[in-house]
Amino acid sequence: MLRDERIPDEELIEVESALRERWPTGADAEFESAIAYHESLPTTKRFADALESADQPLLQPRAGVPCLDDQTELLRYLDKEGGADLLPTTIDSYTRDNEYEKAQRGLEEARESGEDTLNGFPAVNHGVEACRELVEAVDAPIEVRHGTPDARLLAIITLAGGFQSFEGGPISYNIPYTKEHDLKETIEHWQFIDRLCGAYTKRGVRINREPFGPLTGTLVPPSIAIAVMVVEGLLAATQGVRSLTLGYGQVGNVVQDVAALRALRELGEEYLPNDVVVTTVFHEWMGGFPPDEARANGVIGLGGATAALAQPDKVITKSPQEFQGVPTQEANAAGLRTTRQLIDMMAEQEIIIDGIDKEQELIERTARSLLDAVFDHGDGDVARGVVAAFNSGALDVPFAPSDSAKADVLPARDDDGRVRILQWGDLAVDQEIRDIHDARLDERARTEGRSRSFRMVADDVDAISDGKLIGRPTASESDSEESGRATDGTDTIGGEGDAD
Amino acid sequence: MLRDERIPDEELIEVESALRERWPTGADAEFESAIAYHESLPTTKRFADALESADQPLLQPRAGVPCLDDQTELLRYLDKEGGADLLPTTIDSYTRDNEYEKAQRGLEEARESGEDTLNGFPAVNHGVEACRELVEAVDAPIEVRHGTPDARLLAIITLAGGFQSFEGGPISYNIPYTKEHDLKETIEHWQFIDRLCGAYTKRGVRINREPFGPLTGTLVPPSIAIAVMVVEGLLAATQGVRSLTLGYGQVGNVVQDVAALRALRELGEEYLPNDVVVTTVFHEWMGGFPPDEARANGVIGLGGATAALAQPDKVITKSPQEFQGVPTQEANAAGLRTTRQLIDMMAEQEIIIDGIDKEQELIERTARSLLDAVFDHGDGDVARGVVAAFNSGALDVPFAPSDSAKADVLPARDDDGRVRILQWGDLAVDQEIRDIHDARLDERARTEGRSRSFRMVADDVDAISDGKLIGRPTASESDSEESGRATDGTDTIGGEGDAD
Amino acid sequence: MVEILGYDTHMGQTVILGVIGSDAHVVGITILEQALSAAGFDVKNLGVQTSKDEFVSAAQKHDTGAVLVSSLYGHARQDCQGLHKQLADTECDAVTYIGGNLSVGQDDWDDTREHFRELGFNRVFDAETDPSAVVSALERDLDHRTAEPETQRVRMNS
Amino acid sequence: MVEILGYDTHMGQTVILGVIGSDAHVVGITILEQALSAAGFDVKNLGVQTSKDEFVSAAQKHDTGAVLVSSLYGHARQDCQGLHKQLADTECDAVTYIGGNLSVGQDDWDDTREHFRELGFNRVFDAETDPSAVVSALERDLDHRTAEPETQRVRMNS
Ligand code: B12
Ligand code: B12
Repeated sequence: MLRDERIPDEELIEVESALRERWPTGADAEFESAIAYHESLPTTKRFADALESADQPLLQPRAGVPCLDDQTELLRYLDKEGGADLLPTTIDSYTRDNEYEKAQRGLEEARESGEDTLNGFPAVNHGVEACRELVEAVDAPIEVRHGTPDARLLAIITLAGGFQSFEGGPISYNIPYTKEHDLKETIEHWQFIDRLCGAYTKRGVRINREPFGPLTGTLVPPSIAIAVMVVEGLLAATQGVRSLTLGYGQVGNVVQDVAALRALRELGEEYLPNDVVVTTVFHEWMGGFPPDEARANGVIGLGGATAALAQPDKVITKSPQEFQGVPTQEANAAGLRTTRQLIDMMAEQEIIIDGIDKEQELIERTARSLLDAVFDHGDGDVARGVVAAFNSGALDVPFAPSDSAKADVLPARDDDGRVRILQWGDLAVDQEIRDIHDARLDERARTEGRSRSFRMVADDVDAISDGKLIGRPTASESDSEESGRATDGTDTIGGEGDAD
Repeated sequence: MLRDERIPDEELIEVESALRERWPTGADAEFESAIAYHESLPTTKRFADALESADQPLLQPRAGVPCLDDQTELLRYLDKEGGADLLPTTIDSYTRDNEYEKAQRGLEEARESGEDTLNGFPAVNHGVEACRELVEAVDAPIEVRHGTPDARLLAIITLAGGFQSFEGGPISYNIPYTKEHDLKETIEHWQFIDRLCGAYTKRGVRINREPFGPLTGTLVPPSIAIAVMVVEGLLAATQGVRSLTLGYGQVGNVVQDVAALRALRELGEEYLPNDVVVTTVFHEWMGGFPPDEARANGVIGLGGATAALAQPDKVITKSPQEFQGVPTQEANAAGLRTTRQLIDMMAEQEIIIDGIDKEQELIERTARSLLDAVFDHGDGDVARGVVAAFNSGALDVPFAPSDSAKADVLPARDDDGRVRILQWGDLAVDQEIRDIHDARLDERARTEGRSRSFRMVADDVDAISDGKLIGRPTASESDSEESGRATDGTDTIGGEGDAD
Repeated sequence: MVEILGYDTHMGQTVILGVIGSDAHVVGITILEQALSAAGFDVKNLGVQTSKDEFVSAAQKHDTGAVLVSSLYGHARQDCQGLHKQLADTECDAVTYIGGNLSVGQDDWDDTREHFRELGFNRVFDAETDPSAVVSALERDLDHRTAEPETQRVRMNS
Repeated sequence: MVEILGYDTHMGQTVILGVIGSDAHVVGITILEQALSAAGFDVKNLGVQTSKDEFVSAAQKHDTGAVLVSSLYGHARQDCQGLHKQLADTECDAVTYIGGNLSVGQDDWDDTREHFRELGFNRVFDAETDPSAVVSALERDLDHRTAEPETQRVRMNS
């Protein structure tokens, strides 16, 4: 039965051995020699230490290509030309699905054709030695970034391979990333991963764990993201994780973003045991980007400015090519440098903005209410509480593709551009808070002369890529609101490549 | 004798006729037919109306190439692909020196070779008809942007050519732009220009005038820029100008920039007659840019964000290629779109920052003190006061190349990155204000463990291009402060192209 | 548009919609589903991570006018291999569209489009596609089946 | 450096500095003047908007070790035409440097450098030049005149 309890040593060892047999490279991932390997690494590669001791937000991009030499070159480039403080290795989609055979085929194809036929680095297929080569080839500490519901073998191999930070979590790598994975099972899988990290930690190799804060990346209300982060943090702490980086994805409203990062840090520190070192990571806008590098640079600029104001421990940067596809190394490095310039120019300025406390209070109150619901649903057991709360809709994530979540919650921006909740579903939030959101959304509806509806949501989803924050109706749209057309065709961009 | 008095009709007519004979194209610049031409233009080309009625900051780039067809294409591109609201025509350096022969040679060379052998559009050489073709060929209103101490013939021809906005002023286009031009003479020349604009205005063609606020573009203390703007505004108003856009160049400290723009608007409205419509223009960072487009985009991003907060009537955008040289049209349009994205994403957010009032008060107090000095120096006559105040150093501009200014004032950033005055020269500012600046700079000196010196100024001049706001000493520099080296050579970038 | 054509729904014109492969990007199809439903189409949204088999059997089950395949994550080429053969085997004559981010990286759109045309898709849409363009294309392809869809350019950005 | 070389100033080594043509960009030479003075050179700063004639007569007037020409505004090619001929006519054997933004627009640096080498400049510096690189180059060229300055690469970004 699912419980938020530490996995016993024997079970850890047993499961680990079984998993290592799933793919030939598992054999090399031997724990004791891995500890020795980590101990042999220079202190500069200690991810947790680097992050926790920084006095300015550290910058980290996303990056993963199939082949080892290309990945090495890519990371070196991002270090040297982008000035990244921390490096990533993003894993490909087949590995995320545990389809190691398909990943193998992709990898071989990539090696032969020289083309990037996978959208990331298939670390399981590469195996422990290749990971270590990568870790040694670059100067900065590296994190495994992926999106894998069952990342146990990936964790076994990459941690043995010298990585000291591992992204993800049972909710954050299930709900936004998959349709059919059972949440209960995913939690068990991540308990194993956290337990493994705990085992390393106990031996002095403090593995940093980073739940994925942005979730679906699309107008996620801060309170929901924070509640999920705290829950994942608690589950990880139980298993012995002692370095935790809680995440949050920019929504684009400066006051709300700063308030949310403060609330995240505050609640993280409050709810997590004292022996856990809590840090925060801010993701530059994770929703749809403008199909134009110049405008994308504007979005990145606002991300950098917000990071300078909120001072998270880490910033995950975007590239100006985010819209189009996996960025070139040049564009990726450019995103880092644009962000750096903004942070460094703003870092020493004292900029105190009004109203952050009030927004933070609202966020914290809502997040607490969601957390209480989780505890209640599990009769005090967080693990069971999570499953039950998602099942009842007491906890929910907008646009969640997963069958484990109701995805009944719909967000929309208020008249100031802050993300509010338009449709509550069964979210465990009391009427008083709901009234606040409703009032704000009514205010917007009045401004726009239209009623609250899914159309607001759709407009808001596109707003930033269309160059605005709030998806206001265009003149012609509000005229013809009842006409039944989803959007008017007048200023459509892009489109179809039809044969002729 | 120089006086702040309206030039009589006869004198205007006389001087105008004489000037029109200086270059063959002058003949076509006939006032009455020019009025008729302006009246024939569609209302969308009325610069003053477009600017004064806007409810969001309008964006305008800089752009000028030698040939008419290229200039037309360039402006169309910036309109269509950059989304510029207002268009510029930047004049070449020879025209700025009234060297119409050299400009003619450059223009002919450009026509033959197809290369841009001039750094702008030689409007005098092109003449009235070509200007009108340009005005008609593009949709948005166009402004003449230059840097010409004696721009009388340029004004005669471009205004007759259908332009409705003319940048510059007797101080702002002398002090930063030239060495030997006599300030008194420059004032007389600009009195003529303003009088000409006044004549158009009286006939219903409201010519917009825009004194050049950034001055030397390099750490100009806001109070100095504002005092100069008000003085130029007053001189222009006397001659009948009724649409005035006062300028200010970003210093990079958000609080100071917002405060400065508010102070500019406030003092502009206070000091200028009621029948003058005062608007403001914010120039994105006018000092040295980073030699890297990605980081330059960060600088532009901060400019856009600041504009969103300060809500000037107009923003002059920079391009990511600012460091390198005159930008390609693509880079120029990119700067516009990056700025637009930031402004549009932030426009609807309410972001109230603390401490702006206090900084604004300090700026206004200092600017008033400088303005009082001007009035005193001229016994109530602004025109004479300006000359005398610059002569005595009561009014001064840092880094001014002009012999008419003492250039004894040296600015440096305080510990928060705000521009303060390190060396006062004879600036007409009382001890109380000086003490405030001194205290702030001492604070910085303490932080940096070095004494206040020119080295701070030099470090600050390079700081933004080096990726920071404040030019802090590097570790090795402060160690070896007394060693006599200007800078340590350790992290030198760029350098020399030696033969080998 | 609805008014102009003089009827309210596109009855019996089921549109199958889903994200193929192991791709979980759901936002695009959520928006599309809403837009197509609002325009009167009978939409069956299969959701994310839909296999070829699921697309084919859904197409079989209904009187399917169109199969809309979405892919964002960069593996569309691999994921769509053989889809049209399977559809043909079940004698499904629905028009097929694909849309989203159809290749890994910063690829050339012309090549990408050509590739998916060759795989058998009737129309290929990039990620800048506005839902209204999809509605328009479907209205043409489903209401005027006899017209040659290939000769119509339904670019909305005029 | 001062200590290492064992003397305090570069006596009698006048360095002429100015911005050529009608260019008024003064900030660069202000910084350079300060750095060169601090390094012990005897700097004559002619300021902005300095004509060729002014450069030449200043070089004549002093025991000039080096003539440093600055240009930012994009007209350096035109402005420097004939400068070296005039210097040669007065038998001035100072080394000549030019630095700044040496062409209009986003030009290729190699072409630009080549162009100014051909005009006769001993060293050509781009706008990313740190003053310390100028100090180092001058120290070599002025203190070790017998060495071949052309064979030394004084890139500081090692
Ligand atoms: C939000 C987002 C996410 C969220 C998705 C949450 C969710 N479950 O939906 C999260 C963070 C979970 C995520 C994960 C991943 N993502 Co992602 N994501 C995005 C992002 C930023 C926005 C996508 C979006 O929602 N857009 C808004 C909607 C409304 O637009 P749309 O999806 O494009 O759909 C419109 C059109 O494309 C079109 N359309 C779409 N489908 C179809 C079909 C038809 C028939 C038609 C006619 C039209 C059509 O109409 C739609 C409505 O207007 C994009 C980049 C971008 N576009 O800015 C990257 C992006 C799509 N993601 C990418 C990648 C690589 C991934 C990951 C593999 C890796 C990772 N970094 O973790 C994982 C994949 C996980 C998985 N198993 O699928 C890449 C794809 C690369 C490529 N193709 O080369 C992109 C382009 C980012 C990038 N530059 O690297 N992502
Ligand atoms: C500030 C500035 C101005 C100020 C100048 C105030 C003043 N009087 O000094 C103002 C606003 C008045 C101005 C005016 C103009 N400017 Co201006 N300006 C700049 C800017 C933003 C910074 C220059 C600067 O001060 N840098 C800081 C100093 C410390 O660096 P620096 O000057 O480069 O000098 C260093 C090195 O270059 C080197 N160096 C310089 N000279 C020499 C010489 C030698 C021998 C050596 C060894 C080294 C060396 O060492 C210096 C110290 O580190 C540059 C763009 C940039 N770089 O970001 C444009 C720029 C130089 N300006 C430009 C132009 C076109 C103009 C104008 C013609 C047009 C206009 N838009 O109005 C006018 C010209 C007026 C005139 N008559 O000269 C262009 C030049 C284009 C080109 N070359 O292709 C630039 C590049 C901007 C652009 N991208 O369009 N400008």
